[in-house]
Amino acid sequence: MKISCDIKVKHLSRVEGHGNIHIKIKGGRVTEAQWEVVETPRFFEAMLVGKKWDNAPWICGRICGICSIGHTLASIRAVENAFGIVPSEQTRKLRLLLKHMETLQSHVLHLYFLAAPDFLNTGSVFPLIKSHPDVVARAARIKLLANDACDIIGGRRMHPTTTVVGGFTMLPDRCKLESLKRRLEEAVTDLHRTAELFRSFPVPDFVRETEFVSLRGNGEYPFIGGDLVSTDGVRMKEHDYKKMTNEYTVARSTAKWARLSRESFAVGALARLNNNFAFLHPAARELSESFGLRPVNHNPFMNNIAQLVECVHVTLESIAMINEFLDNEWDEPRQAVKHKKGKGVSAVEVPRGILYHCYEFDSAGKIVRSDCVIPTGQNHANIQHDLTELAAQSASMGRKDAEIELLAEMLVRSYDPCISCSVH
Amino acid sequence: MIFRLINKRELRELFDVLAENRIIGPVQKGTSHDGKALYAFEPVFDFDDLKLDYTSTARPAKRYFLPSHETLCTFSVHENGWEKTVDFNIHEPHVFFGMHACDINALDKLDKVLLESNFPTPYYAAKRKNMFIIGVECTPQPSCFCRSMGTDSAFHGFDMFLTDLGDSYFVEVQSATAFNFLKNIRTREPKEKDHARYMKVVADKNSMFTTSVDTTDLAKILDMEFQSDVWKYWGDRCLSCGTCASVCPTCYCYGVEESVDIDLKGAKKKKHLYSCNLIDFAEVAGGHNFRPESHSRLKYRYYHKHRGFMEEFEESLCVGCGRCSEACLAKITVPEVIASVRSGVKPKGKKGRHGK
Amino acid sequence: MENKLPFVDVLKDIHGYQRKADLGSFEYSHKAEITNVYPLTSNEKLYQIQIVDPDMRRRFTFQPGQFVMLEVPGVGEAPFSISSSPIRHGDIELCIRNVGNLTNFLARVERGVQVGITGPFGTSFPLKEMMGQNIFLIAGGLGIAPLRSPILSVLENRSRYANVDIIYGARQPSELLFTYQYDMWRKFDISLDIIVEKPDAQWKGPVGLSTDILRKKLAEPDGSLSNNTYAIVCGPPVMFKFVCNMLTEAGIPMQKMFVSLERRMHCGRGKCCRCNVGSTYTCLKGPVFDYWSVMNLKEAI
Amino acid sequence: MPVDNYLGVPLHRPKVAFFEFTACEGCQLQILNNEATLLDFLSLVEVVAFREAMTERSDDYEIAFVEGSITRADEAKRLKEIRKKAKVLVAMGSCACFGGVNQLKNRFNNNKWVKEQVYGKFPVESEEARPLEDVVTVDLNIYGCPIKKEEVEKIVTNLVLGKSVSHPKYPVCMECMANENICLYKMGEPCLGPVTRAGCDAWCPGSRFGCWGCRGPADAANVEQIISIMEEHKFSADTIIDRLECFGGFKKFAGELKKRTAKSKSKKKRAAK
Ligand SMILES: Cc1cc2nc3c(=O)[nH]c(=O)nc-3n(C[C@H](O)[C@H](O)[C@H](O)COP(=O)(O)OP(=O)(O)OC[C@H]3O[C@@H](n4cnc5c(N)ncnc54)[C@H](O)[C@@H]3O)c2cc1C
Ligand code: SF4
Ligand code: SF4
Ligand code: SF4
Repeated sequence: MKISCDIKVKHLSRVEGHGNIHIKIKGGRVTEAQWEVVETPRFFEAMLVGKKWDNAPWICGRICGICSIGHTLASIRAVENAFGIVPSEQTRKLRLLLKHMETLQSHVLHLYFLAAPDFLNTGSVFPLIKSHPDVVARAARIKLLANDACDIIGGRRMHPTTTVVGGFTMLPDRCKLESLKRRLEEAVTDLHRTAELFRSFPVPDFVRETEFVSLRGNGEYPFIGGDLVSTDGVRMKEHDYKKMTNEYTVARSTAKWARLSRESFAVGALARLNNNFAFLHPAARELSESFGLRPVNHNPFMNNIAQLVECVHVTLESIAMINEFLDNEWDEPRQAVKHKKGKGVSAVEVPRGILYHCYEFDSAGKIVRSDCVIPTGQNHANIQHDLTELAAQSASMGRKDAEIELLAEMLVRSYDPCISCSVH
Repeated sequence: MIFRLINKRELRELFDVLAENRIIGPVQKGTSHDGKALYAFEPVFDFDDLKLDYTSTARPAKRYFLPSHETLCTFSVHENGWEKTVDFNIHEPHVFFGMHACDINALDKLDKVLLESNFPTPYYAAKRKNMFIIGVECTPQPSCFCRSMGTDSAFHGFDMFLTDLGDSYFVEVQSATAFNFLKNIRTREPKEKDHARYMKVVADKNSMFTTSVDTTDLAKILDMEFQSDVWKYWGDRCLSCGTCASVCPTCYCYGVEESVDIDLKGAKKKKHLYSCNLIDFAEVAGGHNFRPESHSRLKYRYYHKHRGFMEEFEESLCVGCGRCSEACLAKITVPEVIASVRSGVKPKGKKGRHGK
Repeated sequence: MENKLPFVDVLKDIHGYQRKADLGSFEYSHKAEITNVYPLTSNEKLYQIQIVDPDMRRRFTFQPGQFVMLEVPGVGEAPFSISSSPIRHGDIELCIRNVGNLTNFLARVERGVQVGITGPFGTSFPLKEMMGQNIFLIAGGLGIAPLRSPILSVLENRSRYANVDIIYGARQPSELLFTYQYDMWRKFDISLDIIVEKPDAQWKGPVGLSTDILRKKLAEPDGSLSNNTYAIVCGPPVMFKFVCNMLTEAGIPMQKMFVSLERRMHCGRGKCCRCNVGSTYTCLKGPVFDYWSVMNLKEAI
Repeated sequence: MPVDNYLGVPLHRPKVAFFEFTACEGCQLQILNNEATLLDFLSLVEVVAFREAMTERSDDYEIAFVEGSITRADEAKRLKEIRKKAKVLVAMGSCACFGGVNQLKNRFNNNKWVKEQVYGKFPVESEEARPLEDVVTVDLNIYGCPIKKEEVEKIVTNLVLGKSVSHPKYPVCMECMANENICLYKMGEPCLGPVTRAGCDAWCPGSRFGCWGCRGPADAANVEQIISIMEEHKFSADTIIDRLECFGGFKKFAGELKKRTAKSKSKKKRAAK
């Protein structure tokens, strides 16, 4: 059977930002399969020019509401790298803990509120409140915990306030950290239930050979700083990030696209897992294997599972880190900052993949040039190529219109794209 | 009054005796950018955290008896009806370990309006009746002018009062409760020479004041200078931020706000301390504002403290603790405002709005 | 546990209706039911409110000029002058204009709803002192609401007062309150003059400001206001300022003229300071002041 | 069973829709961040469109919550359509209320340069970033970057009850003091708390981070005075301007200060010559 269809999804829902999908199949031949990014750009890179260094993290956090903590931390680190500031071990750990809580928050939001409705045949999480109250309550519980943790450590869950160049304005309350630890321990059970839920969802069987780019861990699963690697064997230093991203502009997108060894590459939870499987917490690795998720996995839909695995990883690692904190004396939270002329690059793994911030300062500590490369921006080309492949497969398999539309939407959603962020 | 002398080391014993209760006292909360210790009244669990030689706290202990936000009552709401539950928000007595005379006098002043006039407020009363207060002699700070306000020493309103004599404390014992507590530790009757030492310490303290306010006929002068241009000068500087009232141990004005719970099954009536310097303090339905200009609000604050309270209770509602002077970013200080109103001359060398 | 301080419970249980000096009177509100709602104009309604407990209702007494704080849980609490006769005790009437949060909510409330009433608060018009004398009442707009209580009180004891004159001014005829009662008032030998600023087609009465009528009255041969006249003035500040000046010139002593002031109030009990004029609490020393006091209050007018 | 009346007054469960323009979508996310009360919140209203969270959408709504600023002609057009449909249009967050950080690019007065800085020669459509009220009438503002969920809940509860919605008229200092924070000026940090509208419960100063004025000026804010106070505390003109211009609420004052600083600089230069 030769099928024909014309699918137009304007402003895809349950993703952050504005993107459209077009798939046209005529008599079994794909004539069009397009991922369009129509988000309005905000020009952060331009607005930073002339601003003093302390503005950068505060303003750049606003690139994205979901991963504002990641942006803030990336920005802080870029400034610190430019000024030659090395954060104390306490600061480094506390930042990582904060980052973990954002990862947990963001992944749970995506898994339950954005992805799960597709498998449970609803358009949103709202009908699930009635049909699956326990599922929604569990999601809310984990998310609340992660968000509260961000409040405790970062001052607030969005656009954090305690995180500054040089460290923290103040340290979290000891009692609050203790209660946080207890809640994290309880969350482990909730995460196992989450795993059971996702085990009951059929993961679409779709594979396309892909290059995966992420940070490379040095003894631990990487989140903040380190070398850049790809599954195609590329390895580079942080400051060479431009050679890793090779950004270019495309007519149908206000976001820039990226490429490395092939026409496109992917970043995100799956990429991190593919490159650093060995560094996962043993329990997380075990969970991953139980889903048949082992490196190098080329099914983009498995990104959801990779997120789940990371949830377990960050939760367990956070518990250990809090224990360590509580056992130790605490140092001054903040070191003095002396600005100087120079350039600083920082790569940070945010929920959706590797994020780069780069600033160049003049001798007065003002920004002369800035550049931010967002994970979703790096994924756009890969989404496009996946979509083309999915359309071709669907055409040859004779899938129905509605089925193709849902699969296409799910495919894009599995990247958990953060579109407004990519068009910062 | 009964006097006692206790060795300094014995104070720790007293603390431990009292520790069965919740103890509030001065502790160091931070350090200012010029290296000065910043103190606050906080719950104390360890005697070593208690800093009895503190300069002054940026905030009074007000939050323990007049909290900035307080739920007056809650309602449970059902079809056409409701029930009201009132809670005075205190469930155990508090020990205040180390209050200065100004703060004790402030409590006495608040008592006059909140306890002794018509409609005494139980929310305050419940907390006030559950305070055990240990006063401690202070060292005058640059912004203090309590001596001018007659509040540099406390005659009542505390249970016991400590004066540091170097190796020991001279203790004024005012309540039977305090007397009983003191039985737990070693004390002795002061001797004549201890009295002399005490008098010397007090005299030394009195010589240390650097700031003063001329309060002669102040109430009348405020009346006469009601239209003075000097108010406009201060009004222009004022940020209308309410900080002075927030840090003042005697400011008690408030606003009430009611809210319905998000599940629509209950409601709350909340009180929050306000400040007469805030723009909408005297705004009524329809939007009419009786004090739209910042100078009229600032003037009202002085008027209420130094004239209205005087008329009502024969004393001023200011204890000269100097906290508002310290806290005000616009550097509006009571001594300067009163001096300028008195003389009708604006201070020199300070900028008002638009640099005038 | 011998060193544990005993907890002092200032108030073991709240005993209903209390004296002003008792701690229990502070947050005590009478539960009351709105028994009826009459729309008077498009912006004002008359609410009949009855204290639910019959015993409390009987014990609730007030003087004309006093106000209550009316509370709708979760919505708000505000002061309103009692508009009904004091002989009805805790079965009161309030005339309320919808101007804001609480009053707009009240405008949507129907009878049967429970509200909270505290009070009565404040000073009153000295009707006892006025006995045997002439009374001149001058109201502008909503100012008739607090005056209705003294008017009704006078009606009930009509023979004890000499001449009673009311001048009532409103912006337009549709804004006149209590129109259904004018005839009755007149039947009780009360001279009632009503004037509007903007007449409509049906309007037959005089047009202008209440001061116009007052001026005319004062010019009448027997209009001289000798020592045996009291005046009660209530309305917007500009109005009472003019009226009181005219009356002073006509010879009424300042301490025999009474006005009711409106200020913001959050407690009604002399605590929140919001109603202070100068440094005088309107809720304790007012809302009814004689004109001499008003003149001596800084920032009153 | 959702409650259908409050003290006998029937409740109105409004149909609400959420929209976003140029923004980080953080304000919408704050609504989803209501975990503890989200269910109660959702039973107060009927959400008919919320792209970030749901697929279904409907054009039948009374209250439109709009996030983001307007930076393109198509956005202005869409906003006007929303205005036509909505009875109440709510500007949600600093971007919608004042332009937010997006308006920082306006300060160059050179859109072409801005575009080239990011996209080089690649053509992109973008205009000045404008707050919603520059395009349509706004009925209600919810301030903040991000908005505070407690405040949104209160506002929506009040809308449902028919209570009036009002913002604090006083500045952040009031809340900061109520929370017993140490004033940042004592610690040598700048803060716009004395002039910024309260309502955030002194979010930033509570973490020892000076306020940047995301909620815009309080009623009767004495901005000139805080500028001279900051100058007395030896904060540079750049630092003061950075704060004032960050979210757009104090744009006017930032502009004036910039002009003044430029003038005194050129005077100094001339004097040096
Ligand atoms: C002694 C006295 C007697 C009064 N008698 C009557 C009367 O008989 N009939 C009548 O209709 N009105 C009367 N009022 C006025 C009435 O109190 C106000 O109209 C009412 O407070 C408005 O409340 P609201 O919640 O509807 O308005 P809101 O929405 O609260 O406010 C509108 C404005 O009123 C101010 N306001 C808030 N709370 C109060 C408050 N508790 N008191 C005053 N202003 C406030 C606010 O600043 C706001 O600007 C009287 C006022 C006083 C002081
Ligand atoms: S007015 Fe100022 S000096 Fe006087 S008691 Fe209050 S804070 Fe202290
Ligand atoms: S920290 Fe900021 S908000 Fe707080 S009191 Fe100081 S100036 Fe005001
Ligand atoms: S403190 Fe200032 S910047 Fe921070 S949330 Fe409040 S208003 Fe915004």
